[in-house]
Amino acid sequence: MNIAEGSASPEGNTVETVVVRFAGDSGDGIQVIGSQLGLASAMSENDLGTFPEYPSEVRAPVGTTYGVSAYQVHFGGRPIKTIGDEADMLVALNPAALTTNLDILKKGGTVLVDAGTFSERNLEKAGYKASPLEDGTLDGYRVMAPDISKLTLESVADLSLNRKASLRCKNFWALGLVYWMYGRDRQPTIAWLNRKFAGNPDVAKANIAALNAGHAYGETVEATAQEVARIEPAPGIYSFVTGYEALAWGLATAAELANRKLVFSSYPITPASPLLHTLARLSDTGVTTFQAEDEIAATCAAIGASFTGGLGVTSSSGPGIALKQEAMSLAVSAELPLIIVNTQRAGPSTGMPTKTEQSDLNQALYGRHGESPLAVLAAGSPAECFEMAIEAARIALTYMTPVILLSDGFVANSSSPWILPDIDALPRINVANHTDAESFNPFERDPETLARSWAIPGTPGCEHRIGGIEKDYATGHISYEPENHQKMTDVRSGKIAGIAKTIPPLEPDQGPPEGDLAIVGWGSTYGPISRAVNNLRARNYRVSHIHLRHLRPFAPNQDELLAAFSYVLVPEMNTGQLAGLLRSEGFGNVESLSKMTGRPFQVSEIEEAVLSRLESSDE
Amino acid sequence: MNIAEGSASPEGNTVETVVVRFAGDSGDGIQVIGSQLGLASAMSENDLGTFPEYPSEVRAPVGTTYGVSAYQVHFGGRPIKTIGDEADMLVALNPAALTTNLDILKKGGTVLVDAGTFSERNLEKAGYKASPLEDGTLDGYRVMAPDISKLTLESVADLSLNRKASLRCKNFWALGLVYWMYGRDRQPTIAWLNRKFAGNPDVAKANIAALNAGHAYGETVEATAQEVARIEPAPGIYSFVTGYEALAWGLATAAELANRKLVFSSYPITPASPLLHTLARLSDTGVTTFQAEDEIAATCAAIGASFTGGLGVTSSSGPGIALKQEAMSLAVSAELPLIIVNTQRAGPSTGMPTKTEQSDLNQALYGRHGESPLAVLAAGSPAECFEMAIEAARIALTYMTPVILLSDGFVANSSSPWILPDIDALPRINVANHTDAESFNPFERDPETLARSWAIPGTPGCEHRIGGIEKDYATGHISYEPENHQKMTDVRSGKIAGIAKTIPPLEPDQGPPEGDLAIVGWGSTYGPISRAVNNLRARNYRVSHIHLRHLRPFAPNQDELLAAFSYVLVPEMNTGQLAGLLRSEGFGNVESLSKMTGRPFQVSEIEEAVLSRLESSDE
Amino acid sequence: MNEQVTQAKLTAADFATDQEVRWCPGCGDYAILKAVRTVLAEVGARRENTVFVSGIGCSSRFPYYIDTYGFHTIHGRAPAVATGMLLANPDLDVWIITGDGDGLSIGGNHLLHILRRNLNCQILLFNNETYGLTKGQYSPTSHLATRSPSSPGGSIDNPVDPASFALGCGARFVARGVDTQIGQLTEVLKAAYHHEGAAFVEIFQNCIVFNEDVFDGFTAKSNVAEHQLQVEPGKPLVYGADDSRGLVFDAAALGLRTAELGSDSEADVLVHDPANYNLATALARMNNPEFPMATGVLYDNPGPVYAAAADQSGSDGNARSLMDAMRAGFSWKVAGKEQ
Amino acid sequence: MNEQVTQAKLTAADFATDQEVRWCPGCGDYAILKAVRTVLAEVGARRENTVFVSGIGCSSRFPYYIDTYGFHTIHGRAPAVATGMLLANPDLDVWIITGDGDGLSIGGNHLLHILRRNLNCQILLFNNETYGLTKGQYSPTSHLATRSPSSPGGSIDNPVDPASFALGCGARFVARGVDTQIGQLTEVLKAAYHHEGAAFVEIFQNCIVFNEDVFDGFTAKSNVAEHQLQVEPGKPLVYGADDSRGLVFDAAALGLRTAELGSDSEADVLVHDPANYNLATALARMNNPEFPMATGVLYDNPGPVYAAAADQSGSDGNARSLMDAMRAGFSWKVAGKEQ
Ligand SMILES: Cc1ncc(C[n+]2csc(CCOP(=O)(O)OP(=O)(O)O)c2C)c(N)n1
Ligand SMILES: Cc1ncc(C[n+]2csc(CCOP(=O)(O)OP(=O)(O)O)c2C)c(N)n1
Ligand code: SF4
Ligand code: SF4
Ligand SMILES: [Mg+2]
Ligand SMILES: [Mg+2]
Repeated sequence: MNIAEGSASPEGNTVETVVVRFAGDSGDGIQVIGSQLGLASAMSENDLGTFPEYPSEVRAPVGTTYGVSAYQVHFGGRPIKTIGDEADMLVALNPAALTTNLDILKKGGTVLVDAGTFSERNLEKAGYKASPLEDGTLDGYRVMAPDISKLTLESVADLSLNRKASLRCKNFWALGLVYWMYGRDRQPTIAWLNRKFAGNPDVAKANIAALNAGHAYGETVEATAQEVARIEPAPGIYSFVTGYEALAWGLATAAELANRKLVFSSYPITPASPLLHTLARLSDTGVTTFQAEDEIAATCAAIGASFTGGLGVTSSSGPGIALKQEAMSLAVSAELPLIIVNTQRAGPSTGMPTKTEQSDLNQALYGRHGESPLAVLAAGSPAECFEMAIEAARIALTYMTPVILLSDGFVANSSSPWILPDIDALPRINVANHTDAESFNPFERDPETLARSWAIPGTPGCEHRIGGIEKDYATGHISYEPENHQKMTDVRSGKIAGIAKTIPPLEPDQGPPEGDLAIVGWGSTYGPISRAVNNLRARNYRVSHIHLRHLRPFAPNQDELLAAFSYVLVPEMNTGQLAGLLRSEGFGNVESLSKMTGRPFQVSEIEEAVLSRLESSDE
Repeated sequence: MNIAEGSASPEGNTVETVVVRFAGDSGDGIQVIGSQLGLASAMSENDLGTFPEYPSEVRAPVGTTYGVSAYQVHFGGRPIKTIGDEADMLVALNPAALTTNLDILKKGGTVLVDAGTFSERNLEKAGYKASPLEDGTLDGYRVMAPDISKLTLESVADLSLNRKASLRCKNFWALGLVYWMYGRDRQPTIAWLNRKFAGNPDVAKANIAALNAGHAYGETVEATAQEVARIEPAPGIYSFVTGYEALAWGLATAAELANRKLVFSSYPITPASPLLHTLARLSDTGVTTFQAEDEIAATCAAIGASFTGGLGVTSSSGPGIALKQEAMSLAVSAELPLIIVNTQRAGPSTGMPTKTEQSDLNQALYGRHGESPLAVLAAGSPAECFEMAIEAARIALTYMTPVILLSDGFVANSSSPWILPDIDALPRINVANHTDAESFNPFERDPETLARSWAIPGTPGCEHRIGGIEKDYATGHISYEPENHQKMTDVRSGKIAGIAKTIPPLEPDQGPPEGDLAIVGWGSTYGPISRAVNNLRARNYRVSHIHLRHLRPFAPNQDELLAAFSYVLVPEMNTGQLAGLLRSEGFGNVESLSKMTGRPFQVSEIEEAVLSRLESSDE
Repeated sequence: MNEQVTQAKLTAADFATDQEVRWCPGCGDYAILKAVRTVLAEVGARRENTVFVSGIGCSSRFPYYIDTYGFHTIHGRAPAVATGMLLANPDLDVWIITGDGDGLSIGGNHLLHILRRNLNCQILLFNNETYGLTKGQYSPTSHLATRSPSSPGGSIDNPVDPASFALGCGARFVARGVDTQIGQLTEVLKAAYHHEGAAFVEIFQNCIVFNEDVFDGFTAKSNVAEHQLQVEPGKPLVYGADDSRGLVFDAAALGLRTAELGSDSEADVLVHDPANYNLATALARMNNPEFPMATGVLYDNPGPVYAAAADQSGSDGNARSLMDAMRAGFSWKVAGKEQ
Repeated sequence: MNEQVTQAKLTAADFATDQEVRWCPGCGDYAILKAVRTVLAEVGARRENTVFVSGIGCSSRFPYYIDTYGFHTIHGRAPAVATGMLLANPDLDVWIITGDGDGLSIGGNHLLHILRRNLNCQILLFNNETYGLTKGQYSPTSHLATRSPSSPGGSIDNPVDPASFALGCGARFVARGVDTQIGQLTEVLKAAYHHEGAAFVEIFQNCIVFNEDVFDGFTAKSNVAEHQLQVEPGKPLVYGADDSRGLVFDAAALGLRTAELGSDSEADVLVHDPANYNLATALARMNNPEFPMATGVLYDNPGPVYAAAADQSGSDGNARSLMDAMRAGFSWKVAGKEQ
């Protein structure tokens, strides 16, 4: 590792983890410096988690509250699984950024503002009657209010940039100061700038000058700096991945492991589109992407691709997934492999497209007409996105079934350092095409998996016709026979149930496999639950964390494991869908902890909920 | 009532109920004689239930098994709620009809065939190697095998019809014989024929001649005839209604009760289309129907109609309902009245369109993205279709919410005599438009119902804009505020939950409101469950029948009522969806009795299931 | 309907709402918004009788900014929602706002059907050749080889031409306008308003963020004269500086060609007849830069309007009571017992 | 792909399956089935390389009766499923079978997009002006005032013309055939097969149950000569007994008109040029009985085909390994501890 050598190690106490939140106008370059801090932290032997928040408008007018863009980085010397409940430091590059983000700054935390932007006009746009720098709004915080705009202009004065371009460097000035305060190495960022602006060296130089100036400012004013604890990362080649990147790579990897063409067919929608964009850039690795005219076509095209032997994958978010259900049911009936990725967002209807939620679990389980069972998986972290994409492909291909993979706006857009996989070392997905023309029957089943046999166009002698009408169990021909429908219903649900046999047994993520209280989660609540349970266990509370990756079917031992706890609490960003599912499976002592604000759980919210349960159970 | 005077009262014992099943080629006029037997029975002071079964091909080749059309009539001297598990008499007008329907004839029952159709060609088409009239196939049945074709030709020989037209009367010949055997009056049928063929008196005469000839044949050969017990029908104007007619009339009535324009917008699909057809014929009563380009457009048009103050209704079956879900979620978010009728059929995918099933309950409850709560109702009999249509409108309009009304292929197509309602005597649905322009806010809520205020285009001063994005609780404007989303989620689900307050308390349909065992059903299992419980109670088994019409929210006392039973059995034509729902609501002792054959439950299947439970619980 | 309060003639400003307009600064949507407000005032539209209905997209935010009734529905479905509005209340003045993605990608089917049914409404399709709201993927109108997040190597889908599509669907009014050409745009919108039946207007709209100046070839000030042909009923089809160029019929090709007027002896310049379908299809299909881009009302030829009131029923048109209708089947009476 | 076994040339009968054909006796679908089997044999199609894909409807039952690969999908979506097939395997020979309801009502959007993208396939739309399978409701091609279960008083929707629609969508091959005119139909289907890109063929198909003889005006034996114009490339556009009538260009109307050849002095009869879009749109729009109904290949003008292989990515076209691609972002190495 290019260890963060030479980084000034400023005086001050050592802290375990730090949360820095950047906020500013959409044009301020907040996302860039946020990810640079992430990179610098990873290089400083920190684990970390990051999360961006974009405005919902494409480009809101400058200075408005709804035009504020933010980026939060949580880094430190232990495994980091959340983005942090509260910020230790808030960087607010204009008044609107201050007013919309101050509630996330912890009491006593540091706030860095660009005093140069606190003009009357900007204050008004942010809804401030008086300057918050003067009216006591910031009492109780450590306030740093240099005129960053002016200082940035000064720092790049030697270069030949115009005023506008010069001012654009102020994000790096702020970053430089942050680097000083948390002892980050500037080198990786400088390298990144040089690479990024290779074609425009003046811009690179200006940003580097601003970075250095901000850093120097910290030194000069003797801003309190902190040492951050370190970890010892496992060896490997690392990159930062967002959930959507890991998912894209997982799908492409799965297709390679199965030796099938990945046909990814989608229609743009927030927050699912980045998956399409990422895969579109992989076409030179053999991936085919298709931007369909709508979600129905996207799903149908994926089904067509699977019919012809490819790995058909489609992706969307809530409203688009609703549109896909009829076609999914076709894939259930035709028993074709298909992966449907749902990057969930807040509903109902258009809802809040840029906000996260887990409210499509029921839709995944039950959203189709008739008895249309399929497999449902969920990913809880960027790394899990990679694994679950491969697991989805394994199930879809091995069992000839559609698989819904649930992600959400939070897991898709958060990122963390990740060891790039060695594809050759991963287990292959061996599913052969049927090529034997002798007495071929498309609905002949593998006795073990109950998967039907898959013969693809191009195979002489295996020509056959399938469709969505009920099929005769024995011949695959159309059948309306009463007893046959019962048999086919049973075999379709039996096939899905049978997947459980190949799912590894569920084990608590933390804590013993039995006890009074288990916190059961799925998807992106993973981080906050994990941290909360960690904290509680550190305080000697007896509580276990169980994380479900397989939502249909469940892991084979799930019943048993959950039954070993007297009480189960299920935190979900919905109104209790998994809790209802567990109850419908016969678990009595299941309580839902629901949050529906478009934001992830805070660790403290879960801790408090657990504590109140433990107390009340002590009575 | 035109009492069945003058009907020959043949010798023989009196039976309580009789099941006659007609079967023949699609072109044989089976449906016509089936409904005539129904009519004649109603006129003979019988209660009754009927059910047609059409081939799935539009017009299959003559003589094939898949071209067989059937019609079953169950009539007698007590309330009739089913179509009968077994037939007492089977009329099979050709070999294909015999082979496909014989399994429904009870052992010892009567089979009437047209020996004239048992040609080698027809036997072969039906898959018979030898004539079933000779090879012992019909041992154990009472067989009547006149050459109906020939006898019909003879009976109409005096009339000027050609051979083909003459032969077409053979269905009425068979009907005449049936009338003889069960003491039905021919007059209503003769009247019907004269009215139907007013423009073609020769055809009327020929059919009447055939009817009389069949009747006379019975007399001549001294066919055993039976007296059927009678009931005393309540006074009123009666008509036969199918479930879809009652539903159509219920919707039209509801709109009249609410003084709103009914805009019914649909796309054809089996078995939902008859609802569209029936309403299309009511345009002169003020109903507007719209055949949209697809189900999505149909739903959206209904929503548009509601936005402008109408009562928007849409309708489909499984695959089409799947396509409507995204738009339903818009109606949830915009809080507009909307009724979605789902005439369920067997799935998944295209499934078995002409076969019945109840497998879309989960889709109704959970099929949308996000938390999209709405009300769900179900109708269990033709009469209930009328009532539930009005109930759906009441809820939709009073609570400004979409309502899903579940019907199915069985309830839609079965029919029974029904007292035509006096609309003026029904309670009105009073929901006023908001017209007061002063401080109008479209999301101001009625404190009682939580319904938002409804101002419709054309109202000066109340102009407003709504949509599917999350709305501010106070102003109705777009809002992405975290706490607001929680509040709106809560108010949307609270509104639906609050409907329970206006639902009449649930009472057992039969049996005491507490005990060991309750059979809980919904929708079209009503008839078989009701009869089974009736039979069991007659044999002194302690079992109650509870029928759910409200599936979301449940009746306010449902929890309490169900909790008063130690054990609940839920017969469903799905794999246990209501059972799962009850369990997810916290009921432990719920068992599912599932049937997935595309056919309704038989009374005996339910009886047996109950008996086996009672026995095992006796141990 | 509702009691009508006496109302003064409204101005464009009266159609503004209290909502902050949230398009990107410089977006072409602003100019269209202004034109629409102006037209509403000029034609004397009543706020309470007007409905704007849209799907999803930047363009579909439009209804929030017009102080009439408004419904921001779901992606692609505005024509279907509008149809329901007109079924329930055919007297409403309904404006549909859609985008090239909303109207021609996911919503293409509804556009087809509202056009062929010919419901009485205005359909404004803001064509910016991109999916603005979802951040710039190529759309069904994007020219071949458009680079975008979903087509980093350039798109390979042939685009559809909205006007040709509308004509193929059986539209009876097809026009084009440009966001920056307010004079022509307001005239086109007024013609659309006055047309009985579905009036389809494609508006070239500049998305400065994802597709800046994509229409510059014929909308940039310097290109308007040479590369745009602004058609007007009964006027010759001329363009160019000093109207020096024009469209003539090319008998050999059975089509249009451009000619230097004056120098070209065959130059029998055509006169615009908006009722001529063949001319309209040929105008719609003219591709810039080979041809000038035709803007204005290409086609205006009223046909039978879908009237909800029109009776699809088998009845003779006389109203029946519902109870009579229910009794019209075979019914019978059971008398009560004598008491 | 798979190892190819040596195969004898197949006959029409070799394309029959063991499934009983279940259309109504006398349905026009039988004749089309026969024509397609004949064409498959004549063009030397390979069973294993051919896929028939359909939606839902009587017509969509078609794949069950052709012994190739077949997929009977869901209502309206066959073009989308076919697109996926061609994405995964562009070498397949894909035939899409659809109806006027399947293809133009619920499926209109997919039809638009497959045509404009121009995927290499054949699209056969069986137009019987009704929804046969669901028992005879009027369809988007039903003429005004069609009485049906859903329009007992006569339909009020203006119909869409499939060929005009396809042309408006940007189709590069548009043809018409008639179920009973097997000779022409097989020729048209062969031309469609040989066309590179999406070939759209509307086939007038008689539904004897719900719409018997609805096309008799131009398909009945006695009407073919006077009311149908069977176009052929390079041949004059003539019809009538002894080809006595023809199409001429009407300069005043900028359109087509019919003329008695011989007697009409202006009668400069037009010659069919399938590459001419303007001619094709005019031919497609000719309404019977005012004009003869044009059948045959109206338009055949190949354009850029959507090729899945074509690269939409930003790469230079050279293949990369997936692991290289993952490492192409910013990555760093952590060395293991020395042991
Ligand atoms: C069912 C569904 N699919 C996808 C989306 C995402 N989406 C919103 S707007 C849009 C495209 C908008 O493009 P266009 O209509 O051209 O509008 P513009 O933003 O360019 O004005 C998409 C794909 C959605 N909201 N709903
Ligand atoms: C989603 C969905 N909606 C509706 C239907 C019912 N449906 C099946 S076929 C059909 C229309 C068929 O018409 P067309 O395509 O013209 O075929 P035809 O039967 O006339 O050959 C309809 C409405 C369906 N199967 N699925
Ligand atoms: S993204 Fe483009 S279309 Fe959307 S508001 Fe911005 S400039 Fe306008
Ligand atoms: S209903 Fe019509 S289209 Fe369908 S099979 Fe019968 S004749 Fe053919
Ligand atoms: Mg656009
Ligand atoms: Mg049809």
